[in-house]
Amino acid sequence: MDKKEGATMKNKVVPTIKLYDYLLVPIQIELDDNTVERLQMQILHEIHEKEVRGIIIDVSMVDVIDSYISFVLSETAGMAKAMGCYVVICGIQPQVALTLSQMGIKLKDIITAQSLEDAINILDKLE
Amino acid sequence: MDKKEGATMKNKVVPTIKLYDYLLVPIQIELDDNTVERLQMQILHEIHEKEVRGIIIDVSMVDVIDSYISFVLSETAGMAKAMGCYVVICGIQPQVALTLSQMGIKLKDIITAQSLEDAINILDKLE
Amino acid sequence: MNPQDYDIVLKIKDESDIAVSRQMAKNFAQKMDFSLADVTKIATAVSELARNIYRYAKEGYIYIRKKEGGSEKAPAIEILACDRGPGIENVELAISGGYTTSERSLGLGLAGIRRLMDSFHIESEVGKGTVVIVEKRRRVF
Amino acid sequence: MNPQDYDIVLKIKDESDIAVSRQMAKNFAQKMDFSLADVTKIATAVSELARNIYRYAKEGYIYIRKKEGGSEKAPAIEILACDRGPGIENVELAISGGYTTSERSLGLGLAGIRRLMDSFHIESEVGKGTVVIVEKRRRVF
Ligand SMILES: Nc1ncnc2c1ncn2[C@@H]1O[C@H](COP(=O)(O)OP(=O)(O)O)[C@@H](O)[C@H]1O
Ligand SMILES: Nc1ncnc2c1ncn2[C@@H]1O[C@H](COP(=O)(O)OP(=O)(O)O)[C@@H](O)[C@H]1O
Repeated sequence: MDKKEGATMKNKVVPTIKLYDYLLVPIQIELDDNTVERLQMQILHEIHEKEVRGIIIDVSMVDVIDSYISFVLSETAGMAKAMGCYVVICGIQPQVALTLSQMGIKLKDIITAQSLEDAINILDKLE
Repeated sequence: MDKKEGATMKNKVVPTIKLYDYLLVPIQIELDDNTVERLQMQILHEIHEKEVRGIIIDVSMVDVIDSYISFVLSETAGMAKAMGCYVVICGIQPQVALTLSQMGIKLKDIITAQSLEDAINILDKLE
Repeated sequence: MNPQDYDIVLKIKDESDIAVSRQMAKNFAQKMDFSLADVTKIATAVSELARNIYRYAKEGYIYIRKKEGGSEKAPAIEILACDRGPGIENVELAISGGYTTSERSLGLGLAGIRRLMDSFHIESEVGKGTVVIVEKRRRVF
Repeated sequence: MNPQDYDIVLKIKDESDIAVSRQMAKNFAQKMDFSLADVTKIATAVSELARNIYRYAKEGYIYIRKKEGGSEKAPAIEILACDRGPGIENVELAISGGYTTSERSLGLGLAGIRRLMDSFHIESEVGKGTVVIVEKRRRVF
């Protein structure tokens, strides 16, 4: 990573879409460790700045979620929850879900939804 | 900064001290932009992991606080507040306080205390 | 062990090498005709191995090769991760799952790899380094 | 402008250069016998100038010199920040305070510098770059 990139957090790691009170985060890039950490920071900043009440992380394009990515996603969700914001993950590929469960990894603090619509429905009910 | 350093957030930017439910963060290093950003992340992680109810940032060793450092400190306090944790800053040097006020900078969301004892007293009353 | 016996040799030194090795393993497993589920498991295992090298040993290597299964059997993928890092004091504990020396980690890497792969072999000596060898056989359709 | 006329020339290119320039300015102002309050103001102003260069122009220079005040007057410190970056479209707005094009910023840098220093001069042309010259006189005791 170029030093300038991470520097002032001006550049977002992932472009996000505001949807009602929710923030949609479609992950379309490789989640290397640094990226997932910067994504965490970005999500927390956006919750704070935009007064987001729910985050929907769309991981349908992500083909590997390993233990550290899982850890950071869960941690982000835990921190978001403490900030009054629920995190829903949607579109998790079946083989990724299988791999995680076989490894004994649970996405703590994260709500799992099949689709984007489901995610929105779940968040609507949580309000 | 060495790439490895920022990498896994394993290494803390600043060593912290847990004091009752509070976390004491004595800043004894130069606050360059990257450091202050990593400090923000560290503080948020520690609030989340250690269930901290108050943060005391001791800036008595810090001789320059400019607009971006101020911004990040305030932002951290705002995010901490959203996580149910108050942030008190203590030991701000008089000439630093003077410079900030002359620049028109307010440390939004941050409670200012003279000393560490004052900071603890303020936090105790806020509970 | 002879590096020339392997199809892929990956040096792990930078954090970005973790993601690179993951993708290389994925591509290699895909070319070997593993099922999508197994490709994902293999890529995930390599990701864990690479991160452990980067995190605990600072640098090391990952070797990947195809092992022919003989006349009747399907081939297998072998992954070897080695480093000259600090080694693991208590290997039993490290692979049992839930044990970690990292502050922000689940401690489910090694235990997870073991569950994802068909065979799992680890050798580690404090002060010398660590070698992990895993295999996954392609299913016969 | 001749670089040789200045006591310190700082190239701003990396983020860490912001903190370095801040410390250099602090030391120089201290050696010039500025009061602690003024040393802090000068260092803070340089920090803002350096960050603007790094942020908006990617790279540039900061020049610092002592200006003798003549027989009766105390000397002054002059700081010149210049870059060949994108320039500022509306300088009036940029120095008015509270205006920023950064997502995570207060927009109080230029306005703040102006208040901290005795004189403030800015020239900027879109597509060409930006020059900021500020001065602070040492108080006569
Ligand atoms: N290559 C290695 N060199 C030294 N120690 C290692 C290595 N790999 C794993 N370990 C040790 O084993 C522990 C468990 O590893 P692992 O199951 O991958 O989980 P995690 O990396 O999340 O802690 C680590 O915390 C570390 O102490
Ligand atoms: N060197 C520069 N080159 C181009 N634009 C600049 C420069 N310095 C300042 N600016 C512009 O002026 C605005 C105000 O700057 P400033 O008062 O320092 O606040 P901030 O940097 O917090 O936005 C910036 O947001 C930017 O658009």
